[in-house]
Amino acid sequence: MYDVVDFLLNTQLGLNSPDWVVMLISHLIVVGMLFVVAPLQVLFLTYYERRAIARMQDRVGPNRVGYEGLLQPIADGVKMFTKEDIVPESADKRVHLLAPIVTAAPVMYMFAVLPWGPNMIAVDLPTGLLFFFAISSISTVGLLMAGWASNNKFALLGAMRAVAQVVSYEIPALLSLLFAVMFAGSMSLMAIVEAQGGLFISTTDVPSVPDLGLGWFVFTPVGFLAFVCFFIAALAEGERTPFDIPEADSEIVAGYMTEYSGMKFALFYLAQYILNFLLCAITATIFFGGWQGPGVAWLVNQSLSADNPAGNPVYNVLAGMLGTFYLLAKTYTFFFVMVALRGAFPRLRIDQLMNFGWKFLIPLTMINILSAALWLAITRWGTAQGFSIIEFAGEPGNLVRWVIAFAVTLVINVAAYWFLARLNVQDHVARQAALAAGWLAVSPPRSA
Amino acid sequence: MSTTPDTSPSPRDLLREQLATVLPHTLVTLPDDLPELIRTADVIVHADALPEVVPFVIDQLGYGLLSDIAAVDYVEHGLFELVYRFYSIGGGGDLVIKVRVPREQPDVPSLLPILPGARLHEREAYDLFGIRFIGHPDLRRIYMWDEFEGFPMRKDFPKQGDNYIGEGA
Amino acid sequence: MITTDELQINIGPQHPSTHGVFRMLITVDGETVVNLEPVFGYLHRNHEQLAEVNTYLQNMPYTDRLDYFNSMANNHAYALAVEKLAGIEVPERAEYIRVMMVELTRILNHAGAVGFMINDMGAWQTPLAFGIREREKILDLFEMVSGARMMCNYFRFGGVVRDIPDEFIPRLKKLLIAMPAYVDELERLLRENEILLARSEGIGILPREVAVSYGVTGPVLRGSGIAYDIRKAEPYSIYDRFDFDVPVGSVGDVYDRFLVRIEEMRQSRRILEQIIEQLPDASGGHINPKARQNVRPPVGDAYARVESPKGELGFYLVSDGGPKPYRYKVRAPSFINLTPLGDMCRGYKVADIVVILGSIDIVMGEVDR
Amino acid sequence: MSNDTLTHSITFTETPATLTVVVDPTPQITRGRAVVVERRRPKAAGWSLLQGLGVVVDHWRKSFRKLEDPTQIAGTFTTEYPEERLPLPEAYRNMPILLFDDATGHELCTSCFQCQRICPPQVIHMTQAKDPETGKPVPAVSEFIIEYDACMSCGFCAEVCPFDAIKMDHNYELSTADHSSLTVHKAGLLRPVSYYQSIAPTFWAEAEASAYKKLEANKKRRPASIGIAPQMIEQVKAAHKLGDGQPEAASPPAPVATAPAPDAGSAATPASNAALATSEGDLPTDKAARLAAIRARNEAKKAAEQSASPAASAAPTASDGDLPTDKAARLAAIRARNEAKKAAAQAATDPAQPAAEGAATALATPDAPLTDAPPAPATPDAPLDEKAARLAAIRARNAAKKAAQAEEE
Repeated sequence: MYDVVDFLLNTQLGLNSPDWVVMLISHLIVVGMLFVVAPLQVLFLTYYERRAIARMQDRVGPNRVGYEGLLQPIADGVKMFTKEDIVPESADKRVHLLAPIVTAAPVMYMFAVLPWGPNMIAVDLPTGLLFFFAISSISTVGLLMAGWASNNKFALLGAMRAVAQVVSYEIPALLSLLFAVMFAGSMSLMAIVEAQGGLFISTTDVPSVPDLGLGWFVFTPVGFLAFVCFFIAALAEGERTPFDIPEADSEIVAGYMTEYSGMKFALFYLAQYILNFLLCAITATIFFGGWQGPGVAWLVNQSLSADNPAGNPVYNVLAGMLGTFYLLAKTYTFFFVMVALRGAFPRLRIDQLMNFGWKFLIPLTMINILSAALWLAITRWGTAQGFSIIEFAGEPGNLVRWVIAFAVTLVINVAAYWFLARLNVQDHVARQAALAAGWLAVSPPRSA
Repeated sequence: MSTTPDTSPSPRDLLREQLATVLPHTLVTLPDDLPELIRTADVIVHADALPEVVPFVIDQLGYGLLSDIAAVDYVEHGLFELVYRFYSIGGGGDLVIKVRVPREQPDVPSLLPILPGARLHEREAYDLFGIRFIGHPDLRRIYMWDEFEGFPMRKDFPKQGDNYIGEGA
Repeated sequence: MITTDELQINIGPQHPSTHGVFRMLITVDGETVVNLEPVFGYLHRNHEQLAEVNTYLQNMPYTDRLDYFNSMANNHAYALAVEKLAGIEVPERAEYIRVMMVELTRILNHAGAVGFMINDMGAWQTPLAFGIREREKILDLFEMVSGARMMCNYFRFGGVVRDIPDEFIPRLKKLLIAMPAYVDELERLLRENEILLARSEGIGILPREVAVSYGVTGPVLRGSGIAYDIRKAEPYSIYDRFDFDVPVGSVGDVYDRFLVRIEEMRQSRRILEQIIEQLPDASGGHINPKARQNVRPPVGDAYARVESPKGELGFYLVSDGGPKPYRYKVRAPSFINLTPLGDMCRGYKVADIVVILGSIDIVMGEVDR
Repeated sequence: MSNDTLTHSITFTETPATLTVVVDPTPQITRGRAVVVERRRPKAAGWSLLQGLGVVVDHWRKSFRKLEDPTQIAGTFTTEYPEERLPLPEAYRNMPILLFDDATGHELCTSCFQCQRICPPQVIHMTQAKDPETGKPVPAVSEFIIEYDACMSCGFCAEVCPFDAIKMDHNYELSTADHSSLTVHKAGLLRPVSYYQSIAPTFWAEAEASAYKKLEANKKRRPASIGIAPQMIEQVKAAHKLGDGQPEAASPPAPVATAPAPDAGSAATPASNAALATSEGDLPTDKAARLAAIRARNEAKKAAEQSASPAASAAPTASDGDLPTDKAARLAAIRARNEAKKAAAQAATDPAQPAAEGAATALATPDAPLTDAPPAPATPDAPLDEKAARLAAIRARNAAKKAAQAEEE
């Protein structure tokens, strides 16, 4: 964005303003765009979710306000902002006010590292991935503040559950993303997306075929297992069914949001939906190649850039648009899957959630890192790295090595999944039987 | 008099004959000049003999399901009647045991130690009729709020009727 | 030394998943429940006192309001009780129409009960929406016959208000074509669903040995493994002419009750098919002409009971010869099925309490009367 | 969890020798068997979750077209209420309405109080119309009130009405802002018969013949414009002006303008045919009967005064008349009847006898202290004193009711 602004100001208008002014303006524009995009995304997502889940239940969903209900989110927004903001009298006023702010603010930061299109990224941090997850854990503090401040039993229970859940699911989420860092060699999200160009066969260009941008990580067994684990962990982070325990309506009314109404409730709602959107976007970026897709690479080649001064600037814009379109399309499909999950599955209990997280996801993701390392070793190493036995398969990056790596990692991952699932099921059945036996001892002995 | 269709000895006669042999002291013989409303052919048992009769009915006769305890207020004759209705899981008709207690001090031994199923029946009978079940661990009102005085289903419970509505006008 | 004490939480009377105004006072140690005490009476309107002021016929519309989810079953029980008391016969066709309506109510009730229970587990209304859709089709049938969808007031002493219109049977046949598909789809969605298994297996267990002594009846008793169904144990009306099975659980937990209800929907469908085959023509009439509606039964008492979708629904009537019942008592299945709730919930988590209550399937109109 | 056999074994304590176990408590199932439900676990972990997801997405896909036929289990089944409406079956019942004949404007209702007696929540209140000149009650209703807010649309009134005058409407859009509009008076309840015919054709076809036969009988006994639906009165006048010249045979009965002459006639007819019934020969019974009637009328007037005063002080109950005034009215009627019987006994004429019993039983209906007026057209040939006594009683009660209503407004 810097060079675009610089080109406009200095060459077109000839203002030759100093460097820091251009930098400031470009950043302000980007921030402005993001602050417009985020709430719009939330509005659209609430509408999208209500329509999709209605369709799944043979209903129609909101179609009265505006054409086919498109103005419904605005109506909701107005209602939420105009509703009276009740603060319980025995609540801790300041903390009650701060909680939604501490929950919503970090979520906006996460937009900084999201790559929308070819070199369309707010801040290309070399440690983008780490920044993304570090910031998101601050909002958990906000949840606890909300639960504690509203001085309500249900809220307290909800907050405890929320913190336990989000913290314990950060570990599998991050572990499952390590493989991408290993594949792309850097934590910058831009690098990860660029590493997913080319064809899905060996992620390097086959001479005859142009770069179709389909080298997504998800087409490798390592990537696929990581995708499944990450998506489940993301569901837990975003408090979506089957993990929406913190605000489980049927048990503890609305969890930590019980004592909130009006504007503050809207902020919580906003934070939750933005977090869900970002988690879907990150899933798309890391596993499904973000803005990578057929045609983007070709457009980038034609576009004006440092090494191609003769390029036509129109292609820049076209590449950016196509890239953003691909990213949004992928994100909304993931959000559709989230909504379908919400429609189909009941909710897990808090202790089952913990068992599932610690005993199933974390071991699975660790094994996945092992298979990722094997994948790298087989496809890229040779005798130089002391891995001589792979030499018979030819030089790194060719098809044969890819096939061997695919087979090896597939076997490891499937075996791990099957073994851990069986272990967990036995553990669950044993625990249920013990509970039942325990109950029998308690019940009155009288036999009919 | 509930009529039982099948021709085999009806559970009522069976019960009367079994009780006569095993626990004769529990049976109550009714004088035959009772007013028509409270004349019945069902088995009537002394109130305090219940804790003996019920286990006998459940274990020996196999009628394990206590379906219903119905309290009836015969105000003109000054007595409450409790109708204990049992069913057997093997099927067939009901087996009825009636207990009559005077209206002034309606005390009946509770069945709770024997049958946990009687808990809510007894609390309802207490709440609506004021029949005290001795030995019931938490005999509290079940429908009305605790401070409510009086027992709503008794025939002599004052029914406000229309003037209550008209007070305001 | 850190000491933890128990927390007392009120679930209800105004709570999203207590099926009406029902309150549970639970003392909780962390998440596990130490003690649970049900509190009733929020919907008590002294239905029995009201019945003693009305004549026998005037009570019929009030019985719709007992278990307002299946009014036809309440009407049937009350009609049987008065007919037993006053000795009124019912023509053949009326018996078949009555059983047809009660079996349709059973399907409707179980579709709703399963939906509400899964809803309490957290599935956002999807199984409930499927259940409600099937329920709508049945309610249209009731509306065509009795004039109202939920408050049917369709039974009279000696028969039913009016005969079924001609387009009733074809529409019922169409509905029965959709019924197995709906039940199979519900099973495909939920039966082996790991999350549902995790939330319902081994939860809220009522062992077989103790079930009978608690006096529970209906799907709760059959879920615990005792095949006691009044339609088989003491066949009333014309239930001895139909072949159908009695589904029974083995462990007696929430999962068994869920499966029993789904299986019962299939059995009700079987009965309905047999009814359509055996339905006598209209020559016998839909009501006994001699049955005077302002009935004046002889002095005496009578108890008639029916296998309502929730359990044994019985009416105990004492008559003093006058036009109004001397004593009118309702044996409500939801009310008695709540007896073991306290013992069933001890030791489980807060999240399970709601599911256990859902599996017992209560309706407050019947519990509080 | 031992999964022992289905039979439910009960361990018996040792039973005394004489006693055999009466009923074996293991469930016997005939014509069917007890099926143990199968607790299946999924084959592969996670597979059933995907299946469930598949069902939901399948419904999403199919829901883009409407579900018309009950055999389908997928497809949108929402009806957009204000625009689309579900067709209501004929038997649908929401709130009761009164019917009046389109042509003549005559209401079918003859205020026989059957619906008021059967209504479980007692929401129907009505008073009988009276002939303006002679003050005698006429088989038509003057004031008919239904409290729509308390009515539960149970349909008993429509079932029990012998004249098919009250039927159940199909209108369910009844929400209003002001509560008082829910106490609907006669004008608001009346609908033409054609309207009911449109919403319930087969039901009306069955009931039409008897309804019109009874209406014709009642119309003859309704003087002037009594019993014509309020909204129809103008049309009837207009029709009368039009039809003034031609003497049509089926002209509406007694057009208002020329009503006085026939009125007197119709008013007189009950008296004359009553006289006819008691054969001319035994004059003394006639005189004694008339004497008894006058004495009964005075008592009734006295009873009316006392009851009028207590009625004012007694609570202004719902208009179905509170008990004390009613008792006084009945007392007067009984005393009148005894005298009539004594008079009839002396004359020992048989026609009076059956009539007396008829009137007696009608009067003595035990369960309805409230309304002692038997259906008006019954026993037209009751001897004069019988009718007078009853009319006196009714007049007393109406006076009491009017006093009560005056108190209410």
